[in-house]
Amino acid sequence: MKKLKTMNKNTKSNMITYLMVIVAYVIVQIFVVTGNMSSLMEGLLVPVCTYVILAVSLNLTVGILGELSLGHAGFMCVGAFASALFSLGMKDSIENDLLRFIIAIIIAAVSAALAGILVGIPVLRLKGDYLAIVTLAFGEIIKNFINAIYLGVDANGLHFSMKDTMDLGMGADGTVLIKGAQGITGTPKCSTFTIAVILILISLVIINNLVNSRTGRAVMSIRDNRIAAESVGINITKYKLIAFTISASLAGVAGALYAHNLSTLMATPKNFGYNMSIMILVFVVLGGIGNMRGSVIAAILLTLLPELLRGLADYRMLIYAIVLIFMMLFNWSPQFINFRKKMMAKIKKDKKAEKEA
Amino acid sequence: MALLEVKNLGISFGGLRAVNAFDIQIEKGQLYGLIGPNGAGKTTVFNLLTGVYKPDEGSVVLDGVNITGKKTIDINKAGIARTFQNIRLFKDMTVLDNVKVGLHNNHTYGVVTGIFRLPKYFKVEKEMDEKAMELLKVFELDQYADVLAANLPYGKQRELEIARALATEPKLLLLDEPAAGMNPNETKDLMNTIRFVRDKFDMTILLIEHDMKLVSGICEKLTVLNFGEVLVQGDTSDVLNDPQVITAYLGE
Amino acid sequence: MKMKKLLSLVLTAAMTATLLAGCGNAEGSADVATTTDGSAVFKIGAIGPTTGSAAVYGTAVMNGAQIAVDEINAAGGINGMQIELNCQDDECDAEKSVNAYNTLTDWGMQALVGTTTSGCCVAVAAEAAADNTFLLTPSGSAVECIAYDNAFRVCFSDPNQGIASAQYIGQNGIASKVAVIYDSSDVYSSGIYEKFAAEAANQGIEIVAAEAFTADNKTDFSVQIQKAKDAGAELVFLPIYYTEASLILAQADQAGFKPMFFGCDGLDGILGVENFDITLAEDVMLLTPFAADAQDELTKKFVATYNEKFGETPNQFAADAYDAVYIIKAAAEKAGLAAGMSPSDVCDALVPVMTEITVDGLTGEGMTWSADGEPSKAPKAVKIKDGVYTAM
Amino acid sequence: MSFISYLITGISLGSVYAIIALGYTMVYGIAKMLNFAHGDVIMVGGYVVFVAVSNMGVNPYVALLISMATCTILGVTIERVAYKPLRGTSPLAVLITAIGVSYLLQNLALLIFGADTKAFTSVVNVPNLELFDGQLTISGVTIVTVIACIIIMAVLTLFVKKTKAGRAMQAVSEDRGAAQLMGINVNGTIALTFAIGSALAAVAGVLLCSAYPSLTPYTGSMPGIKAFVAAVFGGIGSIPGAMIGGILLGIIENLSKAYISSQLSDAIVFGVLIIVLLVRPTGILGKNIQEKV
Repeated sequence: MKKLKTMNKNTKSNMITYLMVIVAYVIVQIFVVTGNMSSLMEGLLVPVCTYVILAVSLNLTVGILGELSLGHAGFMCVGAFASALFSLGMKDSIENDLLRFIIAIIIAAVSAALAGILVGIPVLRLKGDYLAIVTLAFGEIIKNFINAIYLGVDANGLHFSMKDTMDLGMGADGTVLIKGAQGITGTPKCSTFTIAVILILISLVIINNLVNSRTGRAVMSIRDNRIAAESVGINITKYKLIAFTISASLAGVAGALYAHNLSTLMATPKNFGYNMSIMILVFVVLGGIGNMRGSVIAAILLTLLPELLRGLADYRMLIYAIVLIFMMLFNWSPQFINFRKKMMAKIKKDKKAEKEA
Repeated sequence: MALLEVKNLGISFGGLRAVNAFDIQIEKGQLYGLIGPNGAGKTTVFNLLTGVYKPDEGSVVLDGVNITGKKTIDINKAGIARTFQNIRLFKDMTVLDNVKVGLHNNHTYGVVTGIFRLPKYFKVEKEMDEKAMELLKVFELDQYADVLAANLPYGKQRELEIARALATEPKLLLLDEPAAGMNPNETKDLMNTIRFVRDKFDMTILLIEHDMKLVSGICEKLTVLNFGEVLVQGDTSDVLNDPQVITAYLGE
Repeated sequence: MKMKKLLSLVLTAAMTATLLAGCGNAEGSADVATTTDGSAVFKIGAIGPTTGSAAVYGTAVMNGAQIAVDEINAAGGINGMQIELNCQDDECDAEKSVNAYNTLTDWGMQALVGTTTSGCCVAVAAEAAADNTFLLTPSGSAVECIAYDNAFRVCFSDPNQGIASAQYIGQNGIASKVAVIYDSSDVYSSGIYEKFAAEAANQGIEIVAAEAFTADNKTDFSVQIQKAKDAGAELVFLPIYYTEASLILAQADQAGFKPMFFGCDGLDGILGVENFDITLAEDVMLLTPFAADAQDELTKKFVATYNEKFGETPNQFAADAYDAVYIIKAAAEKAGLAAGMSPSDVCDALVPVMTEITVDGLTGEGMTWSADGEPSKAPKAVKIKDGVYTAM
Repeated sequence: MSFISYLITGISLGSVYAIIALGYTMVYGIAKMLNFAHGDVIMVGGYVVFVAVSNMGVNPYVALLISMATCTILGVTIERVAYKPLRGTSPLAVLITAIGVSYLLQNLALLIFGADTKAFTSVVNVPNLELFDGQLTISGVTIVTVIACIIIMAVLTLFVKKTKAGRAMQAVSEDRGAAQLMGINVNGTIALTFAIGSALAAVAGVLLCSAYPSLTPYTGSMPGIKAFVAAVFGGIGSIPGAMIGGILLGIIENLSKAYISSQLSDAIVFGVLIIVLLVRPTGILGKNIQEKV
């Protein structure tokens, strides 16, 4: 997977990624405008973008920082709830949808970053699988906690409870904003494909620029050899935390996109539990650890795959599982890689032979 | 006053006395050798000097500053850089980037500057590139600048580690078996390089080495360590002819 | 490098395929809605989880709807139109549910039976309202499920069930010390619990223990049972689904705790759990609109057909879905729907007549609807005696 | 009295976690991989016994043996097909493949057995133990589970310490490369580990379903994760650690449900895990490996 990199090559490669995203955007927009896009595909545009952002942001932790995080969905959850709460509360105060959404996204990024710092400080002291399990634990705690939050507002101000709605003790005029397991209902649908693509580009630029900066090098040096990094004066805790926080913050942005795409927001095991964290990890590993473009492609493919398999009815998820296993073997198994190389070589040889003939 | 003054340094691991009453004084510009049989505690001394281990007792003073028990990164900032016996490069980064990590603390800009590529980013990055290439040239590594560190030939990897250490602009350079695994020709080149580094950068160097040819060829002073304690200390030729040293190395 | 090229290649291929698929679908929806043999069709979509841990509910809805569709088609369809049913999986995830809805839109769905679960339903209802598609949820019981004008439901709403349960217990003097065990991570369960608790105060019922569990933690109930026992509860109210309830009954038995148990429609199906020791459910009371053991002709026929087709006893979800299809039929006939109408026109035609129709179904006789989408029907209180439901 | 009761039910729950964790910890210790599909092998074990007992009328104990055999074959096959080709590559790749296998098993079970809950007939027919005039009831399943857990732990420990195959496992776990050089069949040893781990999963599945008699295609996933947490808790790779971790986890879970909040019990369990790992970064009985400089 590791290729020769130079400054120029890096920049070029990044530019190709940006261009790819923009071209894809333009093509899709043409289809949408000309009315050739199916509702399913149109409905999938924002979710796909959400997962792309999640994948590249997790790749920062997994690929660049070199730590396995199984709690990424937790940060997405924080961002989603913080931004949805803001949008719901400010629905009437801020009329301009776009302005309100931009503020909501910033709130999502900041709150998820704060969660990232809070989680990161204890977690990053651990190593390897232990770190993984603790991030999983934090993700589950966040989900569990949000599921127990009741928040309401009435003339007397905000009411908060960890028990149930009645415990809020609100006046008759009160409205419940967060209703425990029922979460937040009625978030305005502000996420659009255009905003989502802009956010993808911003995320990619942030990550790629970070990687090619002094900070990024420090982070990668920790990944490659912690002891050596320390010996040349790299502050391990600081740079680990920076990378982890940025990663969490971008996950929060993805959460804001997610929350503003559906009118209901609940923290279920499905969308913010470890299942989701693992799903994001699948994108990262399948696309290539540390390879941002790979993450983008893998996230698109794997989000579309189960939807494209809808025709298979009951066999859908079964086929999906088989495809996933096969893709992993194809991309990672040494035997398969050798086989692929041989085939490549053979094709080249054949072409050469053809030319000569 | 000596550049490095170590007094009565000691550490135990679970009852085992790894280093005991270790004293050393290194003058500025010296090329100093630390030798001894396997398991004598040489690398442990390096780890104590660089803060990987905290000493149980004793003091380390570098250029008049007490650095005893400080953290590795602070010791590096105070002016000690090192290489490792088992090479520790940033394998998945390019040769150039390895050196640029070494330049980290002396050429700075903030995270935000990096992410948004503010003007300062380009200015400092340019400085770093120039400085790093300069260092790479010293070791004739400049042609490999864009190669991943892991793909370098073995000897070059050792040299890259030295270049990376030098990039932190240390006052004292610790080399842990720099010639390990090299053939005689490579060793010879390395000796020249070490001397060149000392002269060009006006560097003080403490090195651990088993290759007696290298030790006798470039070190001005030696300390022999045996069972964690200093056996003999002094000028290279005197030490190497000391009967105690011969006994320690060859056994009785 | 090759790896990247390969991936890019796959991407391009996938994108093209996706877009082409998109085109195909879009064109498909524009087709005149007819079956292969040329007769007119009416397209009904259904959404529910058929994979994932809530699969049992979605599957029941699909099966129930299928039976109704088969019956109606055999009897000549709706206004001469044959019904085509398309069921989509949503894995009980709001986002997937919207995907399923969009898939059905592409297919040309004219009315939706769904979604099965409350959370998903709230998300889909917003989409359906934006598209002006007629939505009739068989089992989405949360208040917000039918917040829009185009949405109706077959089942009781959560508040309704909670209040009705508290009233029933209070008015009949069944118990005064009640413990509640509910799923705090589930919309249905926590929704009923809240209203039950509020109404219980009015009925002079003392809630001695209110113990929650979560979706991640629903195998061991020993603590909840022990607390209810210690609090001296005479009756345990279980506003939960039967899967967990069967575990609670078994564990209460093991702990030597033998109070009365009272549940809502989610409890229906408990006798159908394969291999379940039904003596454990003896004397359990539940408020349910449907009982698989009811002796009326309609139920008997439905249960027999279901058993024959799917080898299982239908639960309340299946019955709700079965009724949902018949409700759409009744409304469509009343509105005089013709073939080839757009989903939006269908919706405009169906919404006003919904308040006018009266339907006799499995889950209630003489069901009517108010404009806000709520059904009006009487819950039946049943008690399990000798392994069968008996009216109370 | 109720405290003791909570404690006992906690131990009961914990011993189920412990048996699952034993399988997890063995596979992790030797193959150095997080086998996320372990929970689903448990589910398969449960279904095999269910079908054998309820549909075919096989004696429960024979059914248990059939189930163990099936799971062993399943475990070894999974290892051979899905994990072995990836040996030596990134551990992440194997982790993801394990997740794929987990999805595969769940969806296969869904297609074969349907989504309906099956009520599992308890294989255990030990009567409940009533103490203090019925104020305290200890169920038969609890007693059997705890005893089974202790026996399995003891047998496993003896196996690993005393037999040739067990020592080979230890060697592979310490240093795979060196073990290979010493002439140990590494692939064979790992396959054997999977075989034992999967047979244990079958036992765990039967005990899990006997204690909590409801069986769905997703029965194994949450206990699987919990058991994984338990294994980490006790120090992953350590056999007694898995047992201690499992039982502690069960007790903490039940006590926090009882005295703090039943809604937040998961958060509390995970919170305790985090605190334990911060104090002892490799779990209660885990070996602390210092990186050599």
